[in-house]
Parts: sequence; C-alpha cells; structure tokens
Amino acid sequence: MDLQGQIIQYLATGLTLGSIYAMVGLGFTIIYNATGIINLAQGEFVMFGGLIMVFFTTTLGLPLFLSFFITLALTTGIGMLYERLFIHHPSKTAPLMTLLIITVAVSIFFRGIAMFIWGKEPYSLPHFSSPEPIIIGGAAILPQVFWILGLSLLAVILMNIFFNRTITGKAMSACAVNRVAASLVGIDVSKMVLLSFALSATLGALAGASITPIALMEYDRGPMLALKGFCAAVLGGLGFGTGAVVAGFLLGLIESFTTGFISSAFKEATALIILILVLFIKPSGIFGSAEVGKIKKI
Amino acid sequence: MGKNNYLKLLVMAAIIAVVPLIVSGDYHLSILVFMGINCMVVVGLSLLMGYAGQISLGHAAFFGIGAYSTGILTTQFGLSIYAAFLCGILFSSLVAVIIGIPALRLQGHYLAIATLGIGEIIYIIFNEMVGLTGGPSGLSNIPAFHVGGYPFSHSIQYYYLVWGALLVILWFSLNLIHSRVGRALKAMHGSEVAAGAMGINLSAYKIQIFVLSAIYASIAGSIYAHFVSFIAPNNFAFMNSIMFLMMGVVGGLHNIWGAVMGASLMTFLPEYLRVFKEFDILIYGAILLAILLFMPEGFLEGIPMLYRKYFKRGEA
Amino acid sequence: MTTNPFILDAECLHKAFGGLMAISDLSFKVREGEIKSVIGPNGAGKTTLFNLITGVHPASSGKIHFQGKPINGLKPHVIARLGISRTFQTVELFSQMTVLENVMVGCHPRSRAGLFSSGFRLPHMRKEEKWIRDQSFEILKLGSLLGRADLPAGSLPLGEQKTLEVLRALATGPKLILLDEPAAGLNEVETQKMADLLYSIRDSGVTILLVEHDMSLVMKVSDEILVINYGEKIAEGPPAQIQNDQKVIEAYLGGEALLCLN
Amino acid sequence: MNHKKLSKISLITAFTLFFCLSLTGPAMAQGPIKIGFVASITGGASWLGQPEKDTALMVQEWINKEGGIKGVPVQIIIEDSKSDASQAVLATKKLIDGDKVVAIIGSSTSGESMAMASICEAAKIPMISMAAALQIVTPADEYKRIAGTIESPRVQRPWIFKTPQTDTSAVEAIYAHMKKKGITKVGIVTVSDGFGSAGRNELKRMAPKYNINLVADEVYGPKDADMTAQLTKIRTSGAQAVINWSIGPTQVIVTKNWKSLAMGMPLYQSHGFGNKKNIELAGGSAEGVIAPLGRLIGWEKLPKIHPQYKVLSRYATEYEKRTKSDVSTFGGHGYDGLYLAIDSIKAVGPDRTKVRDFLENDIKNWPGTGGVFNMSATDHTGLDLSAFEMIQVVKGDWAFAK
Repeated sequence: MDLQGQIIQYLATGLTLGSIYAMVGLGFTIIYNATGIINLAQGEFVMFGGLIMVFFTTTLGLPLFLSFFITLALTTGIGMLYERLFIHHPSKTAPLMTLLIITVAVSIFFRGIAMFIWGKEPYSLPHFSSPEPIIIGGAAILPQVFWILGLSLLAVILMNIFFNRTITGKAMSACAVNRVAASLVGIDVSKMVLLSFALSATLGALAGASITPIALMEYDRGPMLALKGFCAAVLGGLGFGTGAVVAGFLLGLIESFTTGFISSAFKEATALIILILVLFIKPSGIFGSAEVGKIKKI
Repeated sequence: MGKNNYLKLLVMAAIIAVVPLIVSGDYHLSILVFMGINCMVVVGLSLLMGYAGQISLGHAAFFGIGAYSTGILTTQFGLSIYAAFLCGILFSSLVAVIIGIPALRLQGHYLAIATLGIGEIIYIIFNEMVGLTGGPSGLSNIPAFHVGGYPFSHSIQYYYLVWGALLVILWFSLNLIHSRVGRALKAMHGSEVAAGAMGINLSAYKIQIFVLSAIYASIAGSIYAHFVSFIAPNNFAFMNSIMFLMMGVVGGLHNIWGAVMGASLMTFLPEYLRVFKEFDILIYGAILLAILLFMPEGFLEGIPMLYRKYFKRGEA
Repeated sequence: MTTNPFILDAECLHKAFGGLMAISDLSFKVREGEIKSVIGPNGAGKTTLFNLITGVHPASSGKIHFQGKPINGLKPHVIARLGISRTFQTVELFSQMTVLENVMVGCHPRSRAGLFSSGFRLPHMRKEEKWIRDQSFEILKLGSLLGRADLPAGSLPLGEQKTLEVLRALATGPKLILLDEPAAGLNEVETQKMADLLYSIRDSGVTILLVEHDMSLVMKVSDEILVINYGEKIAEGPPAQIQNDQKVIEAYLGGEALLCLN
Repeated sequence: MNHKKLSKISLITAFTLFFCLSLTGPAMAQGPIKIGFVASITGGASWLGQPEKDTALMVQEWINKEGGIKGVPVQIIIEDSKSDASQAVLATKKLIDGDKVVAIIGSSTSGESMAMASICEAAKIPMISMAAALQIVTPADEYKRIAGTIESPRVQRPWIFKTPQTDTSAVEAIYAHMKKKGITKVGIVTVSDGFGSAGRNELKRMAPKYNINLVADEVYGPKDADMTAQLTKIRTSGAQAVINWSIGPTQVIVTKNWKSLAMGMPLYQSHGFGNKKNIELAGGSAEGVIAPLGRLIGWEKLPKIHPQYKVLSRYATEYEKRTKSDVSTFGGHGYDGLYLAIDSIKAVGPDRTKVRDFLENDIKNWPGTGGVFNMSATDHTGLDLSAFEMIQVVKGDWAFAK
C-alpha cells in the first residue's frame, strides 16, 4: 500500500471515529446549552440506539429502515422520559454538581436496564448496504462508513437549520444565552429543556444505530463514548455546536493518524494532550468565546 | 475548630475503637478498610470542591500515583515502606503543583475537563510504562504494611491504620476549615473578586488545597496498594474519579462529615446489595438516584431535612 | 515620603474594553486623611476606576501610585495587602458565611498562619486566631452588628449587608478604602448611620474614596469631589465649587440631577 | 440550631450501628460442603463471567442430583467481582471468612486473580483461577527471572492453580503453525487490558524460539470502535500474518476490519476466540480466521475414544440445552475449576491442605474441557501445547486447520 493509500485509509478511519465523537459532542452541547448540565449519560443514548435497532432488525425481523426510525423515536422517548423523571424536578433547586452526578447515576441505571434486556454480549447489525468494501485510491472503505458520515453530516446540517432558521430553534438558543430573559419574553424554558434532551437522544440513537454494523454494541459501551464526546464538546468550545462537530472529527483524525504515523499506544494520549494544551492556551476551546464557560459556574 | 467538632471526632474515635469488638472477620473489616480509604480521598475532594469551589474529575489519578509509587518503589527498588510512602506523597504533590498551576487558572467546566484529561493521561502512563508499572496486567506482590518489622497480616491492623490516619486527616482538615486558611477558601468559593479584595492570594490557595487533596488521595492510594497487594490501572481510571465524586455528592461535599458519610455509605451499599445478585446494578442506580433526587444537598443535610419535612410539619 | 500629602496619585489613566473607552486620560490625586468622592452619571466609569485601582482590571495605560509606589499591574490581593480595600456596588458578601466570619476574612492581610500551622493548630496560629476574633468583634461593634455575629451574612437586610461590607473592608486594616455606593438602596436613617460610620473611619486615619449617587450624602461628607463623565474628568474640587460648576450641571442634564446637586 | 446538630450526631451514630449490625453475620452451622466461586458477572469482563456463572449453577445442580460428595450436598457460593480487583478481594474475603469455603474458583480475569491470589496464599486456601496469565500461578521472583527468556517456571505459588491453557502454550501453538506455513514476519495487535498485555508479553517472549520476527506491534483500547488504522499500519509493515490478542467485542471488530481491508494475510486470533457467537457477530468476515482452541470447540468431530470426549459432550450439550446459547471456552474453564475441586474433595475430604496436596500431586491424566490435566509442583496449569487444536473458520463453522 502506498503512502497515498495509507493516508486515505487513515482519513476514512479518522472520519468514521470522528463522526461518532461529533454526534455525541453535539448531543452534549445541546443539553449543555439548554441547562448548563454536562450529561454523562450521553453515551447511553448511543448504546440504546444500537441495541434497540438490534432488537427491531434482528429479533423482530423488521426491515432496516423501518426499525431505524422506530429506534430513533424510542430513544428520543427515553431521552424525554429521562428529563422528566430525573432532571426536570431537581434542576430547579439542586446544585450543578449534584445534577452532574445525577446524570452519572442515570447512566448506571440505564446500563443496568440494558444488561437485563440484552445481557452482556455484544450485538451486531447488518450493514445498511453492501458489506463489501469499496476501493478508493488503494484504500478499502466500507459503504457503511459513507452511511455514518452522511447521516452525521445530515444531522449536523439539520441541527444548524433548526437552531438558526426556526422559531423554536431560536427560542432554544435564547435559553442558552439567558434562561431568565428567555422566560421573560414568553419562551417556555421547561419545554425547551425537554426538547434539548429529546434532540440529544435522537443524535445519540443515530450514532448508535449507524455504527453498530461495524463497531458492534454492548450494554456498557456508553461511558467511553461519553468521555470522547465530552472532549469534543469542550475542545470545540463548550456550548458551540458547530465547534463540537469539527472538534469531534478532529479528535477522530488525530487518533487515526497518531496510530498510523506515531504509535497506537499513544493515540488517546495525543488527543488528550492536544485538548489540554488548547485549554491552557485558549481555555474557551478552539472555536468558543471566552464567556460561555464562565457564565455557568459549577 | 469548634467544640462540636472535637466532640464528633471523639465520638468517632470511640466508635472506631469499639467497632472491631462487634464486627469481626476479615471480610467485614476489609469493607471497613476500603471505606476508610475512600473516606480519605473524598475528604480531600470535599476540601477542594465543597470548600474551595474547585472541581476535579481526575482524583483517581492521585490515588493511583500514591498506589504506584509505593508499589513500584517497594517491589522494584526495595525501598522501605515508609520511604516509599513519603515518596508517594512528594511525587503526587509535585504532579499536583505542575498540573495545578496552569489548570487552576481555568474555571468551571474547563477546569473539570482539564483535570479529567490529565487524569486520563496519567492512567495511560500507568498502562504504557510496562517496565515500571507492569502495564495493564498490573503490579503484584506489593509487600504488606509493617511496623518495626512486624508485617500486617490481618485486616484489623489495616483497619486501625486507615481509620487512625483518617482521624488525623479529619483533625487536620477540621482545624484547617476553622482557621484563617479555611475562611479564605470559603471566601474564594463565595466570591473570587471579593476574596481578592480581601488580600487573599487566590491562585496560591487553590494550588495549596489542590496539593493537599492530592496528598490525601496519595496516602489513601498507598495504603490501598499495601492492603490489596495488587494494583492495575483499571482502579485509577476516569470512572473511579467519578465514583469518588459521587460519594462526596451523596454525602454532601459542603461538609467534611458529609464526605465521610457519603464515602461510607457508597462503599457499604454495594456489599449490602450482594444479596440481590445481578439486580444490584439496578437497585444501586435506583438508590443513588433516589438519594440525589430527594436530597440534592447530600445525605447529611438531606436526612434531617426530610425528617423535618415529613414528621414534624407542625413544628416548622 | 512623609512629606507627600497624597496617598493615591493616578496619572493619565486609560482603559478600553474592546473598542469602548471606559476611562480616558484621567489624572487625580487623593490627599491622605480626606474623604474624596467620585461622582458622575451612570456608566461614567466610576466602578471601572475602582477596578483599575484595585487591580481587578489592568489599566490600558497610565500610572497609579499608592503612597509613592507604583501599583499598576499588581494582582488584586497584593494591592489589598498594600493597604487599599474596597466594597462593591452589588453586594459581594460571602453570603454562606456568618457575619463574624466575613469580618474575620477581612483580617486576612493582617494575619499570617498558613496551611501547615492552621492544620496542626500550632501555638502561634492559636494566638493569632484569638487576635483575629477579638479584632473582628471590635470592628463589628463599630457598625453595631455585634448582635448579628452568628447569622449567615446573606440573611441580613440590605442596610446591614452594606454596613457589613464596609466593616469587612475596614478589617483588612487599610490606609485607603474605596466604597462603591455604600448608601444605595438605604433609607434615610440607614444613610445617616452610614455617614456616621464614614466619619468614624476617617477619624481613625483611613482615607476614603467614595462613589455615591446620593448627592446629599456626598455633599455632606466629602472634602473633595471628582466628577467624571464618559471616563473623563470634568471637574474636581471641594463640594461648594462643584455644585456651581457649569460643566457638571450640563453633565447631569436632567433637572432631577440639578435638584440633587442643590 | 443545637437540636439540628444533635440530630446529626444521632444520625451518624445510627448509621454506624446499622453498619455494625449488618456486618455481623450469624455463626456457621454444620452444613453442606462449600466451594467459593468468584467471577466477573458484571462490569467490563462480564461476558466471561456470565457463562462461568451459568456453568457453576449447572455443576451445582448436577453434583447434588448425584447425591453430592459422599452424601454431603455441595453448595457453590457465587460472588460477583464486578470486573474490579478490589471487589474480587472483598468477595474472596467474604468467602473465606463468612462462608468458610473449602476452595475458591476464580476469578475471570488475570488482574482480579492476581489480587485474590495473595489473599488465598495468606489464608492457605486452594484457589483455582479461570484466567490465563502465567503470572497468576508463578511467584513474582520466578516470573521476573523467566521474563524475556523462553524458559518455563521452575516453581509455582503453592496454593494457586489455574485451568485455562497458559498464554505461552497458545502463543507456541500459533507460532508452530506459522512455522509450518513458512511465515516469519508477523504483525501483532493487542488490546490494552490484562488479557491483551499478557498475550503481548508472551508473543514477544516466544518469537525468537520459532524464528519469528515481529515487524509491527500495535495496541488498542478495550472499548475502541475501529482498528482499521492499526491494521493498515501492519499491512504496510511487510508482515505475512497478523495476530490479534483480545477478548470481548474487539476481537470481532478486528476480524471485520481485517476482512474489509482485504489484507491478503491470514488473521490469527488468541485462544479467547472460542465462541461461536464471534463467528456470527463477524457476519461472514471471520471466514479463514485461525485460532488455537481447546477441544470444547468442535468436540463433535473428535473420535469417541478421545479421553476428553465424554466430558466435552456432556458439558457442551447440557450447557447449550440449559442456557440456549453456544458453549464457550470460558464456561469450560469454570467447569474444569469446579470439578478439579470437587474431585479432590471427593478423594481427600473437605480439608484445605489435603485438597491442595491432591491438586498438586494427584491430578494426572485428568480429562477436562480445556485438555488433559497433569499438575505438578512446577506446573499448576497442567496443560501444554497438546491442549490446543489449530482451528480455522470455514463456511461459518469450526474446522481443524491444515
């Protein structure tokens, strides 16, 4: 394999990983903006996305695309239920630290539920289209990679349109800037928070359903994904959606190219060191503004 | 420190002395040893987060530095346990200073992610420095703690060691809270601008308290290593930092006693839930959620509050 | 040094936030032992001026000398230790701490015990702690807040919170104290009490730099007044002179302000 | 105010009392013979612990249906280590102390087993691990001595045994197969957990013995989603074959990545690959994968006179009937451990020291699911290369590799 082929291969791998991180990171950002909460159960949305999809395609034998949409809907429902049961009430009084720990407790609880339904083994899904790799410039790339990339880009674009072009989206952005002011101008903040969890869960489900064919899924995959997504969200400038997406892709690429050209032993360390250097040099992340992180004190 | 706290320390010392008369057996005492170890780390976190208002999502790394320092120095360099202990403390202080100086300039979530990232890097180092740490397979055969050549062979000895050390740590911490330094920390937590205007050197105090909490974690880690005799990087990963944090939040980080209660409860609970076999993860999660939802300020504040709310409505 | 009658000397201060000039070419001096007031319409740059002096924001250019020594660029806590203390426009008490503790925090620059000696309660720390406590009670007496010593600061009514903030600033043992609207939101009786407190502070030899909107209070207590608008000095002098200054009257356009000035 | 403080103190006291009371268990009465069983039933290694636990339940049922050990019923006390060394330690202490078991089987991973081993050594209780690392049964000094050489250990930790074939044997089986095929340049990719790093260690240690040159040495995390980058690097390193050393979902992901890259070199997996589920999950990608596996995999193809046949057929059929899932080597490790303990107790009675002596000296030609065990004072695993068959995935099923 020549250098060009290698680079294309690493690029494809990096973008695949990156799109997962990007979607989880974007999910973090949406909830953070609406509530100031870092939702550490974000990875569990991905896990549910993958496993619910497995249930409908493999166990019930429904057609792929039908079960895909059912999966999105169900996971969104889980996200909304989560918000109403565990966030809605305490978010009015509890300190942010407690809310953070509540999300950890929820993630433990979700893992428990998933373990009961699906057990501990990993599951796989059929590829959305052909499982045969396509050869591009000497590199072999699975069609599923294009699905993942396409779906994540579509999601990002839709989110952008939603936040910038629709009234509801703008109302949500307003909540992000100032909750009190938003409620004063008649925005139903509580509904916006609910919506943020719904959207975030949908994104998670999308990521989960699309990666399971190549990465498998099991009940305790969540925390790792949450960690990576959190990094992406901060690196991109907490509270800045597009930043999180770009940073997510960046993280994926860093990991993949470090593996290729330095050492796979340090792929995570390289990503983390870059993250920390960015924080030390420009605490607001690569794309963020200085104020966002400061406003919401823990 | 007020009389009240001396009283509490005395009561605690009495309880510590009496407990082995009631509780016996290696297993039960081991739970108590782990409990004490966790308490140490969480008391440090309480000082750092509850009092000084600085967040750390990477404290398991300091726990690990303590454990690995004693582990490596005793098994591979034949250092005496006490020297290794001291080196652990020095080393974790050093690391805390090096990362504290740039990190503690950050605020809120940025500090959170920075500490998390550094914690993960240290975890990766544990994993990759196979020659020293044994890598993911871990480091085994760490010698038992000993006093004057008599090795600790039973949990009861560790029990007294851990809880004795914890008493000293609590005494030190309570003294600190009720002193000029403690007031400065609380002031900083209340308002950084006002604290600065009162002549409080914010960055110096942040670093001092960060180092102190790292030292507590390191001592706990060293004892852990000698007690279990085996350590692997897994015990010092991100989720463990979160677990320490969770213990603190459950008990109430704003009060040292809350930290002690939280750590005790969260160490004890999983053992108690063993009877539920595999359901324990669900029940554990549910109990945790219930505590957090109904007592957002933690156990210590929450129980009396709930009590007043539901049983003494008339008096309120 | 003792021949220098000015405790604070600001020269050509500039401060810009982004493109916005908050303070521009401002020079003034504060005589030791006097009460000097800084007045001006909202947004004139008074609080910014305080933030420059206390080091919360660095000045874009210019010099500030305190007791003859330059203090620009120093950290807030260093400046506080040199003897400049302040209160805040929006009350910045440590609301979770008790009234007594707030004042005890104020004693910070005048005490030394560190982490080690505090944790082990070494003898000198205990002696110091007793001194801090006695000192704090003395200061609370000054503002007649002794009865409130054990209450959380956040639970006090606004008037007492304002007083407490002044006491806390006083506890640092300052030579110059900057008070940012200490009488805002106070009723007449409370304002009178505040005025008395200011006098007693001045009489104890502490210089006061006062920002205040209550003109009757300003005119009554000030030895000298500095008027700024849009970050620039428009007048400086004793109250009688300021009251008749044409520029000042123009700056305070509305009749309401005129009434206050008279 | 004072009242509040008082109630806090009483709260703390009540709390402590509650702890103490709940920690004092009832005294043990004369009863069944107790065997402790610690497995990673939940947590990161749970998919090892689950089949092990199912096996333990099954074995308990069997043995008691047969009338127990000389008429005394057997109780297998199962504890969850939650894939965490500290929890494994607590579980072990609970078994030794509270339940007073005769022997302990466990735990699923090497790390946990290492932590448990020193407790069992101190308490003088026989422990049979279900994890593979040679380090578990070898004293630290001895392990240090043989590190970097191709020697075998000369002494073993007296109270510690293990049932899975040692990594060393698995590595040697693979290397022997490679030598036969003329492969000399190999790229390895290992997971960065206890299993993977122990394997990596052995892969490096044994390579010179078979004239194998490791041209690439890559690692990945246990929860990583894609190893294409690592494999791409191996592909460019000039390797003739790639060896993956992991358990869990990653071994399937590597298989899928290997297939999609069309690497043009064979993929060898570790002995942890022995579960049909892996072939299923890989969805066709596993075709051609070679792994050294115990005879539990593909036992139907063994001749009936094979010493292991009876054991294997009984265990495999019963397990599959009971759990409705494919038999895995991990459950087999649990089965071997339990029956080693049971047979020893049958022979010498529930005496810890006698059981240990029996395990070390009298387990000869003992057929288990992992192989035919021959324990000795210098070998507490009792299995060698011959425990393995090189198995290849052909048409979605196991077949003996050529």
